[in-house]
Amino acid sequence: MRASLMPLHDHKGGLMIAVKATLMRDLTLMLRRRGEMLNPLVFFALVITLFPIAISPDPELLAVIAPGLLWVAALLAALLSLDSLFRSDYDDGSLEQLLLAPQPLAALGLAKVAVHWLLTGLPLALMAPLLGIMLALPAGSYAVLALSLALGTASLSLIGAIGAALTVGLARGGVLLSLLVLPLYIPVLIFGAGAVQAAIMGDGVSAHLAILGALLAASLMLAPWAIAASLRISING
Amino acid sequence: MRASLMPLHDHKGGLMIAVKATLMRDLTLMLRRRGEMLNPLVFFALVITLFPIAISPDPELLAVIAPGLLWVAALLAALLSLDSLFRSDYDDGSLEQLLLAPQPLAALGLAKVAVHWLLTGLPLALMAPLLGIMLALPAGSYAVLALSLALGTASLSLIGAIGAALTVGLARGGVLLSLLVLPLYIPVLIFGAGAVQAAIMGDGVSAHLAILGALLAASLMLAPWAIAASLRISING
Amino acid sequence: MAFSSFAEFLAMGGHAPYVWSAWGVTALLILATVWHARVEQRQLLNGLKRRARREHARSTGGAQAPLNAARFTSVEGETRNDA
Amino acid sequence: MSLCLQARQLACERDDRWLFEGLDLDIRSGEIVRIEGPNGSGKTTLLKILSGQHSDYQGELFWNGVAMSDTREHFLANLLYLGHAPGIKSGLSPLENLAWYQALSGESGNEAQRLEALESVGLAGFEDVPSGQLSAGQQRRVALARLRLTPRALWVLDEPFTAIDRDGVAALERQLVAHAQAGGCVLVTTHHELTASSLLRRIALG
Amino acid sequence: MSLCLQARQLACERDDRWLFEGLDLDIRSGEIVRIEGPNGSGKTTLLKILSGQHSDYQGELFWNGVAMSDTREHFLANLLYLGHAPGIKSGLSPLENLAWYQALSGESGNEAQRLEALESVGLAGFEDVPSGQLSAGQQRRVALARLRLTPRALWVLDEPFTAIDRDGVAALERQLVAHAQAGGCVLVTTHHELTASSLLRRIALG
Amino acid sequence: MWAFINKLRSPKWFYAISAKLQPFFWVAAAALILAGTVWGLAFAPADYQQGNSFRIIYVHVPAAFLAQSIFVSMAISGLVYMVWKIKVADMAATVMAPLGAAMTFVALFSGAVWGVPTWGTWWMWDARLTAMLILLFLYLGVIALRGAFTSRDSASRAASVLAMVGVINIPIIKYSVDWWYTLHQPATFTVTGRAAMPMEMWVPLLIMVLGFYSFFIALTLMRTRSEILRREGTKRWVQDLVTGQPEEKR
Ligand code: HEM
Ligand SMILES: Nc1ncnc2c1ncn2[C@@H]1O[C@H](COP(=O)(O)OP(=O)(O)OP(=O)(O)O)[C@@H](O)[C@H]1O
Ligand SMILES: Nc1ncnc2c1ncn2[C@@H]1O[C@H](COP(=O)(O)OP(=O)(O)OP(=O)(O)O)[C@@H](O)[C@H]1O
Ligand SMILES: [Mg+2]
Ligand SMILES: [Mg+2]
Repeated sequence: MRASLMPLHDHKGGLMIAVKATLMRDLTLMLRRRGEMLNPLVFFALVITLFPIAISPDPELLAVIAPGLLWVAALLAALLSLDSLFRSDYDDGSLEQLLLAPQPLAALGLAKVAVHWLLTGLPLALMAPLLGIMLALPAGSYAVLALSLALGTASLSLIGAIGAALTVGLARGGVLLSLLVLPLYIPVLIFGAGAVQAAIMGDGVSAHLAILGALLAASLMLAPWAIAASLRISING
Repeated sequence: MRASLMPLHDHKGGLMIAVKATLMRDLTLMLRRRGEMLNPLVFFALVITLFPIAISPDPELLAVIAPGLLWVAALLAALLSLDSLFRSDYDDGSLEQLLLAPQPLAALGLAKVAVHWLLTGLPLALMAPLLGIMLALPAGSYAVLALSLALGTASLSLIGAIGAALTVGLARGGVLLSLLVLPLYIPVLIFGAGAVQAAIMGDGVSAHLAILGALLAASLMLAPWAIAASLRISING
Repeated sequence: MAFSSFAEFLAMGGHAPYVWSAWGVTALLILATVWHARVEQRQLLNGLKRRARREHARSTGGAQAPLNAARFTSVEGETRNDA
Repeated sequence: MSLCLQARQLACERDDRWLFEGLDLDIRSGEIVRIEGPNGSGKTTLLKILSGQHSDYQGELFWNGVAMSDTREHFLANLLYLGHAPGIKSGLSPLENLAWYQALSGESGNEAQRLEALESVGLAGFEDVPSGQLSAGQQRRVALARLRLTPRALWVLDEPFTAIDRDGVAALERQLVAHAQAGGCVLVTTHHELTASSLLRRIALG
Repeated sequence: MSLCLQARQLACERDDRWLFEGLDLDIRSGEIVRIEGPNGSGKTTLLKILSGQHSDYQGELFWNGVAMSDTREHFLANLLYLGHAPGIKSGLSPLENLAWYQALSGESGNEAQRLEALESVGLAGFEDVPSGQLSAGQQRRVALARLRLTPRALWVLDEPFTAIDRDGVAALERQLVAHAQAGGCVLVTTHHELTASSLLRRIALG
Repeated sequence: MWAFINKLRSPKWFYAISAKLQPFFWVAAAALILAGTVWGLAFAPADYQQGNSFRIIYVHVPAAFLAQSIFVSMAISGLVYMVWKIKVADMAATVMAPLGAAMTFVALFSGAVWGVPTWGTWWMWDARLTAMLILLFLYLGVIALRGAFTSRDSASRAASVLAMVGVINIPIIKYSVDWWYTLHQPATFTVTGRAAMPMEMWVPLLIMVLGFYSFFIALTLMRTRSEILRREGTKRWVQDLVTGQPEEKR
């Protein structure tokens, strides 16, 4: 028998510390690569540029399809930036360590998603009105466009993170991710684009926005658990 | 002095063997992951279904914008699958070995691009008419749609491979890749979508297709060297 | 002179917001680039001077070798004499 | 309080091949247990099962006498696992990497501790360089700094000596022995020969 | 014909720090040259420069007396480089991986050769398993099989012993000595102690 | 010729010579821009159709010219760097990119503002406008790519390759968008040299254009010097220069 025995720790909390550190870490990583933070925005702008070129420069036609185009392009921009959400952590082994931390994985995953939204969804929403001008979006719908995108992209980040967690262990997960996630995005897309169209028609937008809010609330409650479970599965592979 | 000296090889060709083996290797790898080969196709189909949902289900409106939407969606599908063109080789160290092979790198790179086009561009072109039906694309333009996509995606693969080679060493290269490559895609998009629109109008399409061919010829001549130079840079980094 | 008064000059024939915002943004960007270039140059020179002082202090103090000294040490077992 | 990790009738099959079968293990405080075996014999797989990352196995695991599934939280709070990949973010400096790991275990710690840990693994002067610009061995050393920084009783180390230079290997070996002597426990795989010690126990696979 | 790789006044700077400066090297047939040095001293960097992957250096390289830039093709035709990453595609079987490497050097080779090479590294029975399902050491062994399969005079090996078990290390050491005795040349970094041999020469960095 | 190239190879030589050239271009830029501004804003006659909104031309056109020229200069610098390994060329390319992006932005912004009184809209998908927007993206791509590499050598070479690929594409893009849809004003400065507008409007424009070019050269010289300090800070001659020690005699 040895004299000194190492004391065993009880799991003693510190959840807030861990969550805050994870938020800070991801923010630092994203902001440090200055250029890359802008990438989803640039992608958004580029895709919006492609449509008039490919379809027609006619402002009247563009005005009709603008809400849909803007929403689809923002959705794709958010989707594409998702792939890297967990991948670099997986590749360098820190995802393994995240899973072995004595903290609820759902909370840590949520912190990562929050950073993702803050640095992609929110800027996309803020930038959309500018691109709206270029697509000749009728006046009066700009605020609704930004608001619906801000609400909607939060749900998109949450739902998309489930897909990202499921595919993180797979090579070429990128396109598979789209396949898994896009069908789930459709409700958000319908009510998001619907809100902007309603604003253009002059109809009330509160119903649409309320549904977007409800979708967000639901994803906030369910997605973290799904993300945690999916990460466990991916590490197991 | 030692008795036996190992003979030194002269560089003695075998380029065809190396190119053929690289073609076979990439084909095997892609086909073995059966699901993933389908991913660009599924992405294409999903994006095309998003538009009617987000814009309007009205067939007349859809018919007007169909050529543009189809081309943009195909372009995005081809773009997204590019990211993995060199990345997995980079990650597992076989890109290093490709560069150290006593063979012209441009030829080996071209072989990889050829496989990429064969398994994404070509299937996209073949599938596009089917989606054209869903978007109420006017009859008479289906063959031109497929042909323009087949020609155009070849240029897209070549140009995109330059971007993929430049970004392969970078974390989160994915979205940066889009930024680099999409501006260069615009000429192809204009003439590709233009060809389909001309076919719908009943105008001659040969001018458009000839330009697409010329673009392809130019990329075939220049891109391999740019790809080789870019790969050398990425390995250096 | 195309304008008869200063007020008229400012009004730009009703196009004031357009003309002045276009000129304003241009002027702002040009001045900002010049300012940035000057600040950049000054900071770099100051940084280099500070470093030179530090190196100087260190070399006269003689305590540590500079960080960028040659580190390569030896090639051992050189048996042949290659002429 | 002494720790004890037990496995009963552990078995794992990969591609119709049993890597191990009917494996009974008792790992207690004060031991260094080295899992041995040729390449492909299942050492990594065993470590992943024991640290709760792999669930595709047969048999039972117990932590201090309690079935693992019931005491996972407590087990994790006392586990430090270092796998083949070092888990170091290349965009963050060594200091920032360590800060995150400390926070993950629920402590905010302080910078002095982290600086000291980095110095102890020979990275003084590299604290603020992006980790991606460190050499292979230096990156692993950042990960090894966690052994000093976050005190945990059970260390599970998969090939910790990879890419570490001679002096580093000797220092790490001393650290393992010291940990076991202090009442901790080390589970390690390595192809390096470890210096014989009364604390060292071997488990051979394959 | 004897081979000779020379470096003159080689210097490499990383982050304002000179990894090495004024390095003169002469590497000839029949030698095993081991680059030594602690972690981060620049061994990997030196090997990458010597094998022509890194161009961010000062000084001159010569291959058989000709400036490297003028004889790159000939140099590459006689070089076998194995880096930190094994270069094995996880989706392909060991056999398919080797076939590609053989073709890259311009030979089509035949299956019997490849099977024999795999057997020589102890992978008999694993020829058709996807390489991704092999253990860390087994994957490296697939890469090492190339030493036998494609005869090249100059071997440049960065930590070839990583993840290889004891018997494997001994066998690989014998192989290196045999290669040098046959008039080839080996340039190697490793933190393993190599058995002393009259062919062995050391270069210390850092 | 070779002697000149070898001289260019030395940042030290460039640092010395640019110190002499710099003041000249700064003075030229300040004088020309000031003269052009006063003349263009206050003395040039108003356009008979567009009225005074036409005065935007004096910033719009120089910025648009500069935006395109800078990209070409950047590609040429990239080529020089890749072929002759002249580091100064790459340093110049590095500092040109942000200025080029800024000028592209100025052209876009002033054009968009000008569009409201003349075309009744901020933006339309016209060939020249679209090509300019794409040019902005090309600039952003070069800047982002350079920033994404940790190794300076790789960053330089990657940015050079992209600039060269981009510059080949600029005429193709221009040609294709022209083919596609065009509405913008035709060229003011034609090869024949005959101006499409009255002399009193045209001369200040010419002065402004020359002023902008001088500004570009002056700023590039100045920032290239800073870039030399940044990259060669460990070199002996820089340290001597900074501490004001006299140069070693030989
Ligand atoms: C966002 C909107 C606009 C953009 C991006 C834009 C872009 C350009 C570019 C790139 C040039 C240089 C062409 C060359 O190199 O030859 C140019 C010249 C010019 N622009 Fe604009 N423009 C815009 C709006 C306008 C508007 C609204 C007007 C006036 C109605 C205008 C009038 C001119 C004139 C008169 C020239 C000189 C023509 C020449 O010398 O080539 N532009 N513009
Ligand atoms: N991409 C890079 N960018 C900047 N610096 C780097 C980069 N890679 C390595 N370095 C620096 O170069 C030095 C030498 O690295 P290198 O990988 O050559 O070391 P090594 O001798 O192989 O070490 P080890 O034994 O750990 O493998 C390191 O200290 C590191 O800081
Ligand atoms: N993902 C996987 N899928 C299927 N089989 C696998 C997988 N990973 C490993 N194996 C198989 O399990 C066996 C044991 O692998 P493991 O990684 O545990 O070996 P190891 O003892 O750690 O070897 P090494 O000394 O090389 O690290 C291998 O033979 C391999 O074929
Ligand atoms: Mg293992
Ligand atoms: Mg190394």
